[in-house]
Amino acid sequence: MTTSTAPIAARTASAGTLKRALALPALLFLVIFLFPFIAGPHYVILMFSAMGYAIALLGLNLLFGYTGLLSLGHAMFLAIGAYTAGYMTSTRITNFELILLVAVAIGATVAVPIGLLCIRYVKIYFAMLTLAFSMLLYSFLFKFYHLTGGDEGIRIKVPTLTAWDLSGLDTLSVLTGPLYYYVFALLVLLTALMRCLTGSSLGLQLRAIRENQQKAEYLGVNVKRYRLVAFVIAAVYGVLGGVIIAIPVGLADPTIAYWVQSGNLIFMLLLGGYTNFLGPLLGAVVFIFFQDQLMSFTEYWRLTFGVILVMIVIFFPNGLMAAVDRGRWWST
Amino acid sequence: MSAQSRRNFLKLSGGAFALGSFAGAPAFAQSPPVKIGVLAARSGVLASIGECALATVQWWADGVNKAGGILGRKVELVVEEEGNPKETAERFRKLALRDNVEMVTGLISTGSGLSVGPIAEELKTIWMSWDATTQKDVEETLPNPKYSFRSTDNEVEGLMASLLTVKHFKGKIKTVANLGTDYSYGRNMWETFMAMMKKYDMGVAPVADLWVKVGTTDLTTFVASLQQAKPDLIMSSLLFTDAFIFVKQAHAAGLTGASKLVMPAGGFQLNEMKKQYTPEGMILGHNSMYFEAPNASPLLKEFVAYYKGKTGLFPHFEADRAYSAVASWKAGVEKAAQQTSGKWPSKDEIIKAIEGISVESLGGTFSYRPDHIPDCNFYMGFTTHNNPYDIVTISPVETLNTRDYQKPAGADFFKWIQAKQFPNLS
Amino acid sequence: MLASANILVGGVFHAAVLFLVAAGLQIVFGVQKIVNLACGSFYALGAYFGISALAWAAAFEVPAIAYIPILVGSGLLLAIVLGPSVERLLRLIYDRDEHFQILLTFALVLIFEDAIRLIWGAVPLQTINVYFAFGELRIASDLAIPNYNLIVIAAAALISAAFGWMLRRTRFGRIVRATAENKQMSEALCVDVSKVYMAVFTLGVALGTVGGALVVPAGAASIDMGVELIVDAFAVVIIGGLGSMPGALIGALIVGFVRSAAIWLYPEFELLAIYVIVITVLIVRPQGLLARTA
Amino acid sequence: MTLLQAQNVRKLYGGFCALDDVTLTINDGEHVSIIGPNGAGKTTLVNVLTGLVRPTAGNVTFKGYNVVNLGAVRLARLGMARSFQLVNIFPELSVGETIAVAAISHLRHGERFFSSTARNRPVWEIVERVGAIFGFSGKLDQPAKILSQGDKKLLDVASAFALSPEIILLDEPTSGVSTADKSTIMRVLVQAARQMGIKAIIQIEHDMDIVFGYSNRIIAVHNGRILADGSPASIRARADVMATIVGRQYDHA
Repeated sequence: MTTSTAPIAARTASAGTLKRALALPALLFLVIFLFPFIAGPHYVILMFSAMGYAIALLGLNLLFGYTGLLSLGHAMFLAIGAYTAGYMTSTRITNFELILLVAVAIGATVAVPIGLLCIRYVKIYFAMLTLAFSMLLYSFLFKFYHLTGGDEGIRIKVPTLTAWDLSGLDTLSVLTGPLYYYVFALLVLLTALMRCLTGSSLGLQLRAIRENQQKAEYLGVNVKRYRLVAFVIAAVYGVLGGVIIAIPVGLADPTIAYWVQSGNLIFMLLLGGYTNFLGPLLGAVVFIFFQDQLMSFTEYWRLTFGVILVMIVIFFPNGLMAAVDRGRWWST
Repeated sequence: MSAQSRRNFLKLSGGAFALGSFAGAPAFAQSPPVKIGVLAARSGVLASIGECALATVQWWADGVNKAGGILGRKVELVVEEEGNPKETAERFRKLALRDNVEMVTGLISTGSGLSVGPIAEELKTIWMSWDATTQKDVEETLPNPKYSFRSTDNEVEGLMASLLTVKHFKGKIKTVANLGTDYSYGRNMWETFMAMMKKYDMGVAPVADLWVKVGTTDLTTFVASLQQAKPDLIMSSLLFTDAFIFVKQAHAAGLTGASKLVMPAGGFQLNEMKKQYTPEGMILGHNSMYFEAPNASPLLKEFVAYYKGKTGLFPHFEADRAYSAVASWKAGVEKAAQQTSGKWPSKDEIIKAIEGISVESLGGTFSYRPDHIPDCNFYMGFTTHNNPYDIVTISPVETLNTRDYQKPAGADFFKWIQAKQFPNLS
Repeated sequence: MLASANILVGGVFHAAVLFLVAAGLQIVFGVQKIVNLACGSFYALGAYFGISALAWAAAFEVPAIAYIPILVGSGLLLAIVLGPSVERLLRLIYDRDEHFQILLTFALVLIFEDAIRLIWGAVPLQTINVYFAFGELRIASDLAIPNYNLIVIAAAALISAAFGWMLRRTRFGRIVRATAENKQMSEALCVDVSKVYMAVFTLGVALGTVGGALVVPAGAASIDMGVELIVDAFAVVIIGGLGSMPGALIGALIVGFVRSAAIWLYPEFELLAIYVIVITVLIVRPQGLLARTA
Repeated sequence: MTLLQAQNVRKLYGGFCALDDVTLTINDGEHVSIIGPNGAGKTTLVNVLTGLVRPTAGNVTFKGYNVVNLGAVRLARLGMARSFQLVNIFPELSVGETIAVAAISHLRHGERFFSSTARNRPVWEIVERVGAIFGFSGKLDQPAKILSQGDKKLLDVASAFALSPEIILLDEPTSGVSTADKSTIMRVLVQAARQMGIKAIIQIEHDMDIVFGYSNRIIAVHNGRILADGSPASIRARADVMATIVGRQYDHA
């Protein structure tokens, strides 16, 4: 029985090819890491929220890229993260780790029942059901102002870190200093975790479900369970992203959960390249900075984005990463 | 000339002015232009308000530049968009940190105000708000702001409408209904109205409490529900498009004949209150600027003519809020410059100068209290058809100054209402 | 009691408006399995274009009778221009995964929102005399139903009936239903499917634009209409059943009445009520009340 | 030892009776061919036996469990695999990955979220072994969608085998393949069955050379009823069965 070559390139790759595979992410993370030293405070805070979006998109791509489920309501988890941060900081619990933990707990408890309902459907029904749930949350946040502050939302104070005493610093230096690097560490950790998950049997089985649900079932893949696992993981990443995105804004309000925001999340994913593990990271960073420049350049920036999205959907479905990463090292 | 090309014109003219090539334009000293950040809404429900306020600020800037700028420096506007709170916070930081503007003016929605207030303090950038307050419902979330100068409490519209209701309908109405805009503003208005009804023991009972989401275009069901309730008086805090669609559909269903209407909210809908469907004798508010104020200043007359010429519409109070914000800042700079013998004053000096300053704005005098909240005139009255336009105007015009009708710094609003002896309207 | 009749008519009127928006979404999905997120934007474009058409016609002192034909005509004209061009765009990705078709229509929502502001400006527009030109049905001294509302209801009913008739009785209707049922088979029977898709998509757009033009005299046209209406349209087609025209009508009636009842009985619950129904339907009977088993 | 048991199974589609009172047992070591004209109920029988279709009456048990309530996932885990008449593969996944999916289920590594599949030795041993048996050794990296139609069908079957099931149901595994290759495929299937320790094969087959060449038991199905069930020799001897099934006297060359 002849020993075959590596069935998956990364399995026993020679040093050369492995180095090339890691060059891309290393460059991206290096740029983000050095950013506070090379860019002005405005751009650093933009990168701060770009990291939040990157985390949310990593989760969303587990659903869209790996499991083939288009969620048009993922912004509801951004809102859950933001409101958790709002409630906790306004009751003087500002410890960042605690906020993240509570947000993850709430995100998961909300995601399981919604997930159980949504994963029974695919394609258009899944998209419409997730949109319906996110608009249900939007209406709830808007209408029950006694609980949620209605259109005024809830103020979010800058969180504190257990290890780092931030009391001496003003908000700007916190956002561009310690908290920036804390979120950066979180991003690296969550990227590695997602890389591990997608490289594990979960990743392979999700892709099998995406490709052919009936065949996967007959090969013993528990489609319902793994879709739910993917949905909850995507939700938790979305909630973490939501907390991070909301901190520089300082306010949690219903517009975070509006359906157009979910549409923008998918736009970012396509821009970066959903068929690529690093697509979400690149998509978030490019979208945030391009939007910042575009909004100053023209008041009709939505029109420009619409045209760009049309071009991507028709001509560059695999987004920027496809153009950059020839070797399909990181393809989902 | 769309806003985009206007901005290019300003940039272009900046260069031209510096070269003094325009005949008659004052040659500015070599000092750099003073950059003012403008956050104007461009999309969604607030878009037309943002454009009106932006046009006013640009008119003001052109005028200032023609008259030699501020302390010899030419005014240059850096325009950004007020979107949802996240976008607005980012645009504010961009203006403050990248364009390092001298001052940022703008903002209409409460959500953006609550998010930008703390950021202005954090970045030590003067923010002259148009209409966004930093209060949640009625209590202040930014107690003693240093860099933020926010706008008048909109509850004044509710107080004035209530006082007019007491003055004209005491003993004539038994039942009232609320058709509120589902917005913090709407809640404050209804609570203020009912508190005032109790204070002046009008003995009225609410028979309907309806809330309309901003942007609703089909209000027939709300009209039908109000007809079911048969209230003597309808207090409606509806804003923008909802306001005139309601009046139009109410007229079509015969509601405006049966119940008295109170619509305290000013706004661009004044151009759409057509005589065809807007009844006479309806209480209509114009907030801090009425385009046909009885003792209109030459400034107001000049602006109304300019604005009507350019857009074919009458300007509404947001123009006054925008004008007063930038004019007060300019006055503050010039007043502070007297102490620093003409040198450009520091931010702290400007802030101290603005506190307590009075400025001639479109709707009358604007004066900033020490707690950075301005006092100004408010205009309200009963609608009438006898005017040369196709829209209703108000006459007689009741005017009040918010000095006596705005809660003092840090006061609890509802306790203050109970205690306060409001001077009765003229 | 009479006033509650007015609430009922209000509910039916709202249902008629929702049906006109949702019908376009329904026919396109029924045949091409594409969910057109931009159906609300077509409705808004129809409203704005209808106002321009009336303003243009006003220059010729057109009699009141001509208002409705002008509005419907403007809607159809706009659809004939927009429909084919957008469909040709979509055609480029028919072979691709249906997620991409939804995302293309999302791009259209962004484009149309700014395009409306570019062409018609940010200030909301309205037509004045049309709404009152048809008098009213006076039920009581202070209670009347504007005839224009009844016209809109009648128009919606007419369109729904015409649609039903077209689908069942005409040759084109049979071809459309065949293509909806099995695209390959109808292609095999030499049906030019690309022409059918072009016609059906244009028809879907026409439903939106004509609907927008017809309803705008009762209200006004504002730039955020397109984004808001898509959510109501979704609710209607999910409840009624994706792809079924009678389902769109039933769904619209349900949403219309629930909204009216909620406004009168318990306003806080108004917005939530619709989404709760949507989610219940999706759980209990995912293919919607009337669609054939999906 | 009985592996699979069908008890008075009936299946009605509206008025049409697809299966009429079918009772049969599949035992260890059997290679069963199910033959019969089109529309006789062969595929319905396999679908009922594999839990894809719920019988109108009667039940099917596999290792003591009622097949219908189990569902495909638990059935696969219990050791029942099947391939499909229409090719069923994962287009974007590579050949190796397709087989790995089955291997993961077999080894119960489905929940190992934190260990990399690429470095999972046991999985890749199965992949390489099954790959070698089915001749995919050189193509393990290729995405399934670029394989030839025959290879795709073979991959579908190979992935079923990789589950190392006890019983495997094949729906015309050699259809659409040239007669020359049919026997090579059958040899591969039988060899794979032996190597993977598969106890019983059930095969829907039309090609009489294959039926009589490889199976040790034949079930003839006609109009939803079992016409005959026995060894190849006994079936060939029954002229009536051969007439209805094959339409002429079949003399084995």
